[in-house]
Amino acid sequence: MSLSILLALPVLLGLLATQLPARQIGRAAALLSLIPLGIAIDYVARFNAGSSGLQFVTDRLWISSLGIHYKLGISGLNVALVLLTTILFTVSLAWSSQREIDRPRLYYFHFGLAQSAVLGAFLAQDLILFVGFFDLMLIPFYFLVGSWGTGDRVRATVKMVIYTAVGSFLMLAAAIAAGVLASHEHGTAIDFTFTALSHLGISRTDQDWIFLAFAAAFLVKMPLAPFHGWLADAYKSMPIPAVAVFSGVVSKVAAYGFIAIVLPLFPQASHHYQTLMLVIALISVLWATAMAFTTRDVRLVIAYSSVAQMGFIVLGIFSLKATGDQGALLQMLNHGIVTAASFFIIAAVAARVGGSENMDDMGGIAFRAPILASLFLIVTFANLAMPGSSNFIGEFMILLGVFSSRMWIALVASIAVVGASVYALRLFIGAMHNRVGGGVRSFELKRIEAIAIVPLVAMILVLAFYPQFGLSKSQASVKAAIAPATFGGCLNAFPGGARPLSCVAFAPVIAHKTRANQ
Amino acid sequence: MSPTTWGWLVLLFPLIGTVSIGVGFKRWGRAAGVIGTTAIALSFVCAVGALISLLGKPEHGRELTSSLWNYAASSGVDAKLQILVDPISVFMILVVTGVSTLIHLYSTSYMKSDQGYARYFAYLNFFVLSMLVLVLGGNFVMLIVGWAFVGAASYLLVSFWYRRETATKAGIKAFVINVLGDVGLVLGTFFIFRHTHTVSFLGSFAAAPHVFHTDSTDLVAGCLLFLVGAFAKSAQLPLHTWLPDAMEGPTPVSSLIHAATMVTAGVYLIVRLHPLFQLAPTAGEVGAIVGCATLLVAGSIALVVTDLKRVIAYSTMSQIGYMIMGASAGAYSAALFHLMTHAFFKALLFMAAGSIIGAMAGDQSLDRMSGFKKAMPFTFACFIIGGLALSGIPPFSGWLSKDDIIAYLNNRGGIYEVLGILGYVGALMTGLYTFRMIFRAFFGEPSSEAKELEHGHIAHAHAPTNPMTGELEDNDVGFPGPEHVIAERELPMQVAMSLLAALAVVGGLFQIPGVDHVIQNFLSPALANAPLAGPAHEPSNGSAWIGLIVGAVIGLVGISVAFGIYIARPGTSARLQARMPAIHNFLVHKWYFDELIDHVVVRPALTLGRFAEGVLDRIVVDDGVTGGVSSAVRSGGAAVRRAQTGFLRYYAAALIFGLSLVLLYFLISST
Amino acid sequence: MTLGWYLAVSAIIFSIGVGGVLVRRNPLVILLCLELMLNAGNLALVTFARMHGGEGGQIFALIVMVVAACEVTVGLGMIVAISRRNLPVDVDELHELNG
Amino acid sequence: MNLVQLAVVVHHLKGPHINWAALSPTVVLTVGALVVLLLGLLSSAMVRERLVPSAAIITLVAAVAAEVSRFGHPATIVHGAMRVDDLALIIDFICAISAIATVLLAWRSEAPRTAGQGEFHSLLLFSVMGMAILASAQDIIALFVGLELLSIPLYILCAAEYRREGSLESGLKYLIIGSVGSATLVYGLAMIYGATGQTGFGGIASAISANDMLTDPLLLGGIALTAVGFAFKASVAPFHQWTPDVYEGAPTPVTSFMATATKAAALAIFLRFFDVALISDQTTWAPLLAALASLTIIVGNVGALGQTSLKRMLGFSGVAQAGYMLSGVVVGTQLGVSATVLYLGVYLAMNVAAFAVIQAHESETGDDRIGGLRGLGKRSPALGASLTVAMLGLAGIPGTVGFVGKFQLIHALVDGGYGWLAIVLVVGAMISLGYYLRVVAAVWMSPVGASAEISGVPVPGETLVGGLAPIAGGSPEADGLPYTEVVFVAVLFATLCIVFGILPSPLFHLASHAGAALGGLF
Repeated sequence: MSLSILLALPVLLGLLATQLPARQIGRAAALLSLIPLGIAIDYVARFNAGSSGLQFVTDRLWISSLGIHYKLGISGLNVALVLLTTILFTVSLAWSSQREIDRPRLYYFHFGLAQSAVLGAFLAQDLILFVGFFDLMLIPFYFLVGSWGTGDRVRATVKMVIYTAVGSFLMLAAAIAAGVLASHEHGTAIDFTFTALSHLGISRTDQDWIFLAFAAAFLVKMPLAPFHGWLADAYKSMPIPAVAVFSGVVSKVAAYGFIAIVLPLFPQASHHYQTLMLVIALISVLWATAMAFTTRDVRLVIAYSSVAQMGFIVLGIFSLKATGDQGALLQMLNHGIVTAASFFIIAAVAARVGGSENMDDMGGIAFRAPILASLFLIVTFANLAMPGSSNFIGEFMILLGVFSSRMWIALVASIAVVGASVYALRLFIGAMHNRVGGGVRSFELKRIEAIAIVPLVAMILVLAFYPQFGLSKSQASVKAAIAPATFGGCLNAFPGGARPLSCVAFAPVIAHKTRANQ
Repeated sequence: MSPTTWGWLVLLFPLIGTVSIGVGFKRWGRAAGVIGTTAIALSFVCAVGALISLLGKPEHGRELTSSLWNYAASSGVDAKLQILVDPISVFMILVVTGVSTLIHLYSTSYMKSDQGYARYFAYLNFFVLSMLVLVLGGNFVMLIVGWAFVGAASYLLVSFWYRRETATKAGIKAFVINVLGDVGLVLGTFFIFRHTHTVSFLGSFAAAPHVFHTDSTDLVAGCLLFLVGAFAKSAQLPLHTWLPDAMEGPTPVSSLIHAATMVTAGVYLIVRLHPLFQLAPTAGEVGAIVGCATLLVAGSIALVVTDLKRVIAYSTMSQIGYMIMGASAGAYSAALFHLMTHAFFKALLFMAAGSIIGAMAGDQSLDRMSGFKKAMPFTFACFIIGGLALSGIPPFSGWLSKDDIIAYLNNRGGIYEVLGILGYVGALMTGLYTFRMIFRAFFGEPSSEAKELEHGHIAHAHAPTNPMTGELEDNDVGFPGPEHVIAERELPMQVAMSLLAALAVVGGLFQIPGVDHVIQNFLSPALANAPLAGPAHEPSNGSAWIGLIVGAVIGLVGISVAFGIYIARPGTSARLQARMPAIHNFLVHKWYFDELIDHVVVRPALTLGRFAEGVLDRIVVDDGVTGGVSSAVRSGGAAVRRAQTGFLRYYAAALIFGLSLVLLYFLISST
Repeated sequence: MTLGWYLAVSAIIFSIGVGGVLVRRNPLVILLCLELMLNAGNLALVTFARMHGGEGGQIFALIVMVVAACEVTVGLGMIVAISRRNLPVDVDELHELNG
Repeated sequence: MNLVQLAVVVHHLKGPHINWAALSPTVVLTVGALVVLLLGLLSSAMVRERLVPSAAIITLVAAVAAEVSRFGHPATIVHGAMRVDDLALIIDFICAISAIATVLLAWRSEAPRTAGQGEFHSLLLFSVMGMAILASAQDIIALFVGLELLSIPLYILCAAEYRREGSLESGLKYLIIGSVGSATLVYGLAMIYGATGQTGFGGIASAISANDMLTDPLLLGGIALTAVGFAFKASVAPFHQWTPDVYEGAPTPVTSFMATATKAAALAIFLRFFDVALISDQTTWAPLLAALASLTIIVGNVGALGQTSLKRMLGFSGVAQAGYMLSGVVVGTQLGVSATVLYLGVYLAMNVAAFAVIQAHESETGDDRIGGLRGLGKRSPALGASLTVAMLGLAGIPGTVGFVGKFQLIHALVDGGYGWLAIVLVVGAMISLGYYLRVVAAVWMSPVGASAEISGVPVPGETLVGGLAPIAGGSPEADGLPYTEVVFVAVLFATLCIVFGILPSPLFHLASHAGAALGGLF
């Protein structure tokens, strides 16, 4: 079975569902989305964790004159994320299917398109293909926010799109440059596939600006402070299912891009900018944490907490250590599930406060809704990465990775872990405990809420007992992906034996690193 | 069955209890208490099973590990779902499960009128499970997991009556400080892992002597970070402020978590990691000094606090100070011995206090209690036994265990001797505040509640109020329960208390210098490769006995002073306060630790948050970057549109102008 | 007399035309000025043709004349249409398409 | 013997050999234009309303057929004055398609009725012929003829609705400014001729390189004036100012034609003249054109930001796009040429789709304000979706041809060592999102029910088949608008935008042919 099927199904099913009468679209879309989910599970099951290479590859020349391939594949880097994508979309569709939605046809079509785009971005093994899907992801969310959002939705959505486009258009230019320059320097035919590009080195100077362009795109997309200007407005006005998938998987695409593209393709630049990236990540971790325990808006608390989490993920990635990067991948999975669950729970809470998302109106909801409270509690503990949750293992390995490459950054970052416990618990208490708030009309968890929240919490619990699930698959691929960057792009980077001159400058670094890794 | 199998069973039952109560909380009703108690009781039985099968093994074969599956085993990290069964952990699980069983039993009556009954037992079972994970965990990750779980359980139970702002505040305070401890543990693990490349205990212990030389930087850093964890959990300076607030929880909770088990985890941690601390004497000294400081500070505060439960809480702090001091110094068996006896008599004291509070209709203030001796004989008896044990009066258990520690310190010599002598000062204060409490609560003119009770019915507050703030409870949710209970009328409470009382009396007999060394011998296999625990440092029986006698005398002195102040010459305390108000204030404000932390940590954090929101986000990001760029572009657009006047001749002019520019360019480039 | 003078003249005529287009407001006059510009071009072309002795420039000049005629015709047509609609025959009055 | 000699003489008297096949497109257009003009004289309204446009379309289709048949057989004709190669043919093709679309848009519009069907359509055809000549010009005379033959009919077409003041104004403005432009051009060409003594491009090129006059002031002055003349036609800043006014004032079908076909022709001549005749002087003119290109990109994009009139906004966006395409000329490589040509093609598809929607909307509601689009998505999903695709395409979103076009341009720029220009292009694209998305937002994201008060038409239950027509290939009949042919054009071209956005290989193939046509480049 070819990956193209998995890639195309969501949007096709979306179209199919839209042909039904408006009443049944929602249910149909939710049920049909189980098919891609099943396929994804099947891939995960058949995935061979041992090998570091691509599996289930589909490779077809797309634009022959430019060497652009339509190449999809699953490796240890994206296998878990593909599964996560299908899961979150299914859950979000289930949540939507329980509610009245204006213009349902367009709504579900855009959801299908979004899922296909995200899957495409994860599966793409060709630089241009990736960039294409990466930008394409914007469109459905542009519509979802603009047409089904709340508040000043049009302004918010335009702001979001332009903000993210700034980065991703630069990335487009950089991506093309990467292919062209590589072919120029090595006199080979132009070819944009990851494998080809990772074997052809690009000169340091070019790598630098290309790296920065990619970094800009990814940092805005995640986002990390101070590139998060669009975050608050967009998250505030997104419909809940959209925001769940957006912060659940769309932000992960950017982080995935760092591991799967930037590190292996621009190793020397990654090595060169390691400290810069670590510092940015550190700043945004602290910044977002501070924001999260100041704001009174429950949705923003989750939003900023996910900014902090993305910061941790970037820390892990640019530790350039296997532990750190594996932790980052695991954390992407965990955070995707946890943040989606959080947003759904926030929606459930808001439903008990007459739609308000202000912490001041809340309180004392737990008594009439003990089950909701318990689920919220589990999610909260997972969100603050309490040991025993899979998130903790993620953070543990991230920090361990950073610790072994830049000790002080790890020590400072660990402050944020304490901060996380403050804002997460403050959120839980503010909503569930204390005196009953003014507008609170509490009631027990309803089916229409449970349908989305319960599966996610179940997954959190399962992962808590067996985080190894997320780790075992990625080990081999991660080692292969970061090896070049770890050694300044001079070891294992050029199997052909062709090594750019700049590597001479790295000789001491290599020696040092290798000693450090003994 | 092998000890490890028993160990897994010990974990299994509380898990079953938690899940079954949690899932069926609507169905069980009162049965929840029974389920919970049985689960823990079975777990205790299994602990005994583990003890027996462990004793069946040869001395050298008493450190067994067993793992279920890989928890996080990838790229160097080797965390398994693993338990380590050795004398230390078995000793701990015995104490934990034993005391927990009794306190569950006590709770079945104490909480019976509370709406959150099932929730309470779910939490309590969860706590026991966490504590057992903590002590049985076979590697650092498992330890940290248990460590954090007990913190969570403690949070849940402290803010159990979550309609009380005070309770939720106390809960979050406790949790956050505990998370700080977790972080310490994690970072400490990093420092060790960096050199040993394994997270398993036995692995690191085996590797430690080869990869670390004595007092090597990373090792000391790691051990100090472990100590941070220990201090946070065991309420040592300066991370102790959460413990008194934690008294917001139901009294049985205070008795189980904040006296008997959880707060002693720090001691267990040091003992568990003794192979590392052996190599880092500096860290050991730090720990000992902090412990000593804590026991003095806490003791001094306990002298003036007027809230019954908080007095006991501070005394707990100070007793744990002894243990930390001992453990850091190397008196492992003594520390664990005191841990056990302390669990007995402190749990007992809290239970008795709970009974009095019941009689006071929820009021905890010593100022309002007096003369309960006649009304509550059983409670009184228990309180006396607990008090004597706490003050270290022969032949009660506290006497033998505490002075065991001090004797070791004096024998160790050097700085430790100083600490030992300060320990005696602490002992003096212990006797003083313990009996201040007893004399004020039970002697003197019976208070109205006492009188009412003598006439056979328990006092009832007109309206339920929060004892701390006095604000009215909105207990439409029905907790804390409307009725109050006292030990005199509740069989389960009496059973639990009398058993603990018996243990508090005889608990010391396990280890009498020159007579028997049950605990020491039992632990010795685990401490085999710890020079500090070796006979070289153990005090000789003679010196030990001298220590015991001195301790006993000091305890008695303390008690008699208390007698003088509160019975013989009433009003002395008032005079003392009048004479030295500064000191009194200082103590009443608990050495201003809360204020300190508030100014040093909390406010800066909030300021930072406001700064991030107000300045960084609003001004820099929104207005500066976003606004700046967009307004620049917009003004550019406006300029272009203004140029678009619509006047034809203007366009022609522009065309000619542009033309001349282009011409100019070419003419310049032509030369 | 060298060819330079012819070029100078044509340049001057061209400039006159440009100036006229810029300063005059009556479309008719502007058309005349455009004629001047084109014819300046013609003059230059013929001169160069003479210089190089080829016939290309002269052919070009002829064609330019034709084109000039066409443009003027179209222009006049529009001016007629404008005045038919009683709009002022003044290019400065036509500026409502702007911004 | 004499007979033999006579025969020989007669043989020699044969007129010049004419390559009819290569000339066929021009011939077809001429004939068609004349026929249409005559048909227009017939009195019967039916004939005029139906037959004339059909005749025009048939002519154009015939021309297209001729062009297609000639593809791959480059030929130099008319004594080397014209060269009908793949580049020329592709440009002709683009212009013809644009003209067909224009005829369809004009089918029931005001302009041809006012101006007279015959005149309107024959002028259109003549203009197309002018473009054909311009695109294949190899000689400054042919160049000038083509340019004027292209422009003069357009002056008239702009003023076609001469009862509307705006139309007149735009016509006159275009005429006068345009004439200034052509006068400049003439003078420039004269100077080049003077410097080189050649009229043929090849001759000019060889003359320049032969007697090394790279810095000859006369030549450079000529280049300057010529560049300005072309820049004016292609509406390159700072010679762009007529564009928005004329686009706004002219009848929408004509605007659509100007926006796509004129630009194609103008850039074609840019390519031919600079990348063939003046290629050896590239080091001199390339920096200037690069500067102009970046200026154009910025000015066009920021100018479009605050616009309220949709046509005017598209005018400014057209300016910006001209800047993009000019950068393809700058690099002066085959890749650059193919990139420019490719972009011309995709630009055609996107703009025609957009203008078709405007035409339909205008004829329904009578205004082209962006605000007026409120609820279009609900009222007629087909139009809404088409406009959306067009806008996203112009913004260069992947999945549309716009992305492909930008991709190839950036590729050419990076490849030709103009990385910074690529960045400028990208920045321009970012800014452009600011106004394209405003349109999309107006179409779909208006508050529910807003559509009703904008136009009296009752809101039909949205039909997703139509709503997703570009993706689902649904039919325009799905919604009840009367302007079927216009909706058809919109949907057709929007669909093309998506199809070629996903499968762009054929476009790249054709474009590379066009690039190869200019053999001198590498």
